[in-house]
Amino acid sequence: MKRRQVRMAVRFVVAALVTVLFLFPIYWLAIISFKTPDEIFAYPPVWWPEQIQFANYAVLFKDGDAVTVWNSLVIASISTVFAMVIGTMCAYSIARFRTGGNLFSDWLLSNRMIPPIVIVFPVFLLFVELGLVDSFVGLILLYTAFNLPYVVWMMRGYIQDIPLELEESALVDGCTRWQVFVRVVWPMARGGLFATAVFTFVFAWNEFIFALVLTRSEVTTFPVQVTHYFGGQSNFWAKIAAMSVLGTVPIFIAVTLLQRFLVRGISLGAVKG
Amino acid sequence: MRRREFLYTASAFAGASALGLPRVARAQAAQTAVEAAKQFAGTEISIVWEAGLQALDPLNFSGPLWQEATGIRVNVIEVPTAEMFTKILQEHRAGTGAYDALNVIPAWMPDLVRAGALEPLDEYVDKYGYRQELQTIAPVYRDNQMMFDGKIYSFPDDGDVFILYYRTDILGDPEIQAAFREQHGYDLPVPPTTWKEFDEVGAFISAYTGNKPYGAAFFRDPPYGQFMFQERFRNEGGRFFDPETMKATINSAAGVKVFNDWLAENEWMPPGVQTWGFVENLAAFLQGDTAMTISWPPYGRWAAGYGTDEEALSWVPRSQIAGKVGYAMPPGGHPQLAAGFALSLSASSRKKEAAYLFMQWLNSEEISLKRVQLPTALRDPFRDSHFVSEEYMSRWPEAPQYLAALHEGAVKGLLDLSIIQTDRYEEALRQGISRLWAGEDPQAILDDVAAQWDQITERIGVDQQRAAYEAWASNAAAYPS
Amino acid sequence: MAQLSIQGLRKSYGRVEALKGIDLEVDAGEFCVFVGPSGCGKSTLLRSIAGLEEIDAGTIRIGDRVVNDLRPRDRNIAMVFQNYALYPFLTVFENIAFGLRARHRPDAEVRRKVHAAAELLGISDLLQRKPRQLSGGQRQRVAIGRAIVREADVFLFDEPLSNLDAQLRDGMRMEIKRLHQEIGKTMVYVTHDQIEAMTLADRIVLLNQGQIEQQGAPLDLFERPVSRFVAAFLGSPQMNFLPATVAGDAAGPAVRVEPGVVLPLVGARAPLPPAGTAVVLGTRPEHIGRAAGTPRPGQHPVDVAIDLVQPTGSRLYATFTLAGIPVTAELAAHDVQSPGERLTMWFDMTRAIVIEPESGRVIA
Amino acid sequence: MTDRGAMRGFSDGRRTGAAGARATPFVDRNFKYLMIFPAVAVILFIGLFPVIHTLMISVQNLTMLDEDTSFHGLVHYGRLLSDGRFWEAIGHTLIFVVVALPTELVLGLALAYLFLDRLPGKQVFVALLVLPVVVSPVIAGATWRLLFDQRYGPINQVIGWFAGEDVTILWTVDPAFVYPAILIAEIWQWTPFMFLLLLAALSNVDQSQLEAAEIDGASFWRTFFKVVLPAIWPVMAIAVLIRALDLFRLFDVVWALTRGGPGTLTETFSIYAYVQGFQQFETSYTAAMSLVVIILLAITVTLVLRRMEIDR
Repeated sequence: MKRRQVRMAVRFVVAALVTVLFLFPIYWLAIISFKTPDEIFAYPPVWWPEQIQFANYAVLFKDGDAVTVWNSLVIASISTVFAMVIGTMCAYSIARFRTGGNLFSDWLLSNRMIPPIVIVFPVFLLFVELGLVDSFVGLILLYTAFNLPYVVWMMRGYIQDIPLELEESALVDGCTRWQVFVRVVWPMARGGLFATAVFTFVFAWNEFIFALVLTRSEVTTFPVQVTHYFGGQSNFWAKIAAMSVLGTVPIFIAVTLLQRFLVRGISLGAVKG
Repeated sequence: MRRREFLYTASAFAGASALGLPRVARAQAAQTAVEAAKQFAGTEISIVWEAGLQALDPLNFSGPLWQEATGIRVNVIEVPTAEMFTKILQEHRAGTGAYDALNVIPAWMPDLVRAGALEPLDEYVDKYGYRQELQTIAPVYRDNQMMFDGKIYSFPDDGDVFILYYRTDILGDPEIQAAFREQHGYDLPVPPTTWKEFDEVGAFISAYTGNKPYGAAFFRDPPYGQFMFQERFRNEGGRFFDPETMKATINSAAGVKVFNDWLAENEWMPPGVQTWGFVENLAAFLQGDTAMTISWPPYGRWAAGYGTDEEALSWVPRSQIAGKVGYAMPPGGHPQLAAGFALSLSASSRKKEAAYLFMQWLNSEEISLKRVQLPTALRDPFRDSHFVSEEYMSRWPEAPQYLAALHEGAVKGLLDLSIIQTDRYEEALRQGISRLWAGEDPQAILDDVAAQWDQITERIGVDQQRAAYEAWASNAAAYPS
Repeated sequence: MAQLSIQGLRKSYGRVEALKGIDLEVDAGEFCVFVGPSGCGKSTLLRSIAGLEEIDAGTIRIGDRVVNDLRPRDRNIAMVFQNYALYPFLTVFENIAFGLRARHRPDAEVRRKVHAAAELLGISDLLQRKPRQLSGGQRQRVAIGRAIVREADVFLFDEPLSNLDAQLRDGMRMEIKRLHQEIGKTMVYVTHDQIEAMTLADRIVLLNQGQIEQQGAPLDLFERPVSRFVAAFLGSPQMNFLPATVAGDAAGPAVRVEPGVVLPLVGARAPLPPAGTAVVLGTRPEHIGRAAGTPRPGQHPVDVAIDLVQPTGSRLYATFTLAGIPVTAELAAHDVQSPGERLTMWFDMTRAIVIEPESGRVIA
Repeated sequence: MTDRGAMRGFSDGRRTGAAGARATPFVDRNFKYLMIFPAVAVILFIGLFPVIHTLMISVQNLTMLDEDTSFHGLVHYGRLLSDGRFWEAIGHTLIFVVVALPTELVLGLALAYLFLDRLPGKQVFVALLVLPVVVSPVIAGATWRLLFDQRYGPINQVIGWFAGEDVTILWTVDPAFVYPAILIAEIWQWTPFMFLLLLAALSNVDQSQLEAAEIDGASFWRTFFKVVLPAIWPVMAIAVLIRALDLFRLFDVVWALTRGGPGTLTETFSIYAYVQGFQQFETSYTAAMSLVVIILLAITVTLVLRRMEIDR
């Protein structure tokens, strides 16, 4: 009995240390955002500022840089909704009708493997042609497309877990195919929709290369804004830190709230439950 | 200047032009531009500006002022320096007309002009009577950074030049001076004028004060170090190419000497100086941790405490050294006219006329004088009149010496290398510098960089590049005379 | 008139033939049970009627409409699934109302019908719950409720009781029977459980390997099976099948099951094949009893040694060996004390059947 | 019981005859195609077009100065073969893959074991540990720049405490430290990913099998290799595959920390492609490079998938 308790205590301490270690970088980033310039450039480094001050954030709001977080929110949210709807429709067709066979599924998934750097230039030319550079529509469309393979892959797994009888019952009860999808499949797949949407959202939220190349000034997303502070003559560490925190906090909140859906989403569905 | 002041100035200005009051002769270009631009009221023009502090000028000052005066809105597109060239060229290729006016670095001009991205300005200059005021831009900028192939492509708008900043209290400290004399057998030069002197003074201060402060520190991070190398290499007598064969000669003795000297200096400079960029170097100097440094003009203003109470400058550590800073030419006497923005008109713009007028107005005697005095923005004096402005000289006690140093720099400065696809040559050099810090052998690195340069030249075409180089090298400011 | 009529129905999955030509008529108001072992095609048949499976050939009529090409929603049928197929995200009320909502019925009508159905099934107080808060039996009622609000022409049940425990199953079975009596609709019911089939059905359709083996009233099938398969499938414990040979006997037709044991066949029967032909004698356990008093006509005594005794409380199954195989007899609770006992059994030969071993057909 | 065997799905609704065509509306008849149409349209638009376009420009000769769209054959592919810097970049990328991947796997597994049994506050720990995964890689890179700063960063400071004197490790410059620096940042961000997956997988291992092994007196390692590893293998395989693909396109962290330097010592494929394509405007050459990499990736992944026989 005693030995077991000691073991658990040791594990607890190790776990706590590991957690602190992993959170330290985030702490450091956050704390810099509250420091005064003198403290940021203090040697030896200051681990805890004398006084928490919000000047670094105030500047972001005053200059309107904070709006980039809003841009990210709009783009990530809308593209997530699109990808979920279109992707789940496609996933349903594949899951229940085996549309296109394995070849089609493999092709869909293979789109996810393409490194962004490889297609960003042609996409840029395409967007120029269509006038989509520096537009919300452009990035939303792009992120929707980029997330689709993931959504299809994930949702296909979730849909396969739905008892077929539920859909058959609905068919008999008077639903059209589309009604079955909307009234039965969609609500049944709710857990899967959340799990998948979290990661779709995180991807769109954090994406950098596409946003860098395809935006100008109107729809700058927050990761691109952060890199604006890596100036030619100056790295504005205070702004970098504050902007990063501003952009990271929403995602932390979202992920923490949706914690229980995380594992399946993160593992491409390999881990159920 | 605070926001309220901007608005005051703006309204006063707008009122004056509305009444058509006669203005002093040299303000004519600005006024002409405003008058002509009124026909475009209600439109919006986009201008590419370096992200960060630089952009505060059009965002907070000139943009609103221009809109007040003409009704034309200015959309500032902020782009980090590293992305500017890419984005400008991309956009030109795309032909979207998303950019109307551009900030360009002179070294990019040949490439941008060749790619057809820049609109020739001569026609507009004549139409709006700007030639006369263009002539009062400091000659080194006017003669070298404005024209290409005999046509005007940009208005030099930023007198970037490397200045040596040194602590007068430390270099002038009698105790240090005495000790230096004892050790080196000559009077401590204030400031040092050769690299030999500089290194001896720097090493001595570090040793004598126990690194409080260090004798000096520099930018060593490759993007900045690249400019430092160009300057020092030429001051040491180096030449970039053999003008006959176009073979790179960057691996000459001068180049190796610079690299070796750098390594030696690191020994007495702050540890980790290899990674220092603009801010690290600035912070150390302002906090009194280093006695000398070389950098762009804003260092001098901030070191004097000019404008650092501005909120936008809150990221700059407070200067501990106001009143204790001297300004001089870097050792060798020929400073790098490093980067420095010029205003250009995008060839794919659909609002060229309006955009041009904004550029002329920005660049004019009247408006540019205000802009180079903005403490937050990074535009540095570039007109003859700026260097002798009474107003500017009254900004802080040592401002006259500061302006004198900038003026001297504008006279003696060395142009950045500017040939076809300059960025590729610079990139090879930047990589060479990072390899130097990684501990590789200087000669081997430079041989390799030279080989890469030759390869680039070959791909571009030796004859074509030779012509470009000859044109550049024929400038008086290409090499020390 | 037939409410449901099927002709020449064929269906295969790839090379596997699931239904090999089904002809069937179900009368209006009839309770028809499809029964058979798993894989016999009964569910496929039911799902074909529902329109959930597409058929390869044949015609399905509901009422006077050919429904082959109609979608399930257009066939006016209702169906109860084995696992209830309740929507976990909807309340009981909304589950029952689902079909009405899908057809956009007015709210008042929905409410009225749902409440009526709930009343009928005794689940009125559960309407606001979610399915996961219900017991298995309650879920089953909800599933049935969802079907009956539809007022469909034909009700289909796909093994609705197989997920319930034994006790609940008995209760629900009764309720389904009562429900049928009350609403009087045509019902088609699939099960693999012969007791359900026997108790519920007006008509049993016994399927085997994609074909109808026999159909008719339950007792018909039980008492007059057409084949060994039918005889074996219905009744528990299973009918005993003893290898035998036809024996000519002065007293009439008889079979010999082992040397010295000749059982005469009693009752009106088709003529037997010639003596010496191998046949199988089928006799149900309840038709073997312990000899006592005077035998009734047709009861024939056989001496046996009991190998195994399985008391069930009210009855007792005793197993002995005859013709080299174990034979089970259903006896009264105290008829046998322990294994090893020797006693005389009476075989009721009026109910025994004779099967042709090759074809499995009942011949007498 | 079901008669339908392995059939879990609907028949496709198109086998009905002429009568069916009349009775069943168009939407239901073509339902499965209508359902995939939007997704296919979007992916064709954004996914397929760029690849075809890349193929086209890879046989032209587009550079910064030249918009030469005439056919140039395979010259750019040929140039690729002799471009040492390209192959070095592929090599650097592979170094990151082969070092980071096993490290993350082993650390993640160790962490998962640490949290496997009951532990007070387990939920909180796990919720906190997962945070690095969702930080934007650009931000993660910037954060580590701050941490590794030789003067204003805390890492050298802490090392200094242990060393007893000020240390100045140039994490982003010194060849001996650049790889560790990038790897530390990368491992920091993605070990929690492995951890989360493996924890879930370990929790799903059949307890009775573990108990049986314990009763048989099997050692920890024997149990691990004979019972646990086979059970968690499918999850591990997926995790490794995902991470390998991500590591192969490694860009942001390296960009933020070293920009591929010193020299080209830490230049990954993505960085090299960015430099060639967007800084030097070797458009056609970059296109050729990209296609070669897509093909290499496709082949590798297909082979690996076949090997692991991951459930579709």
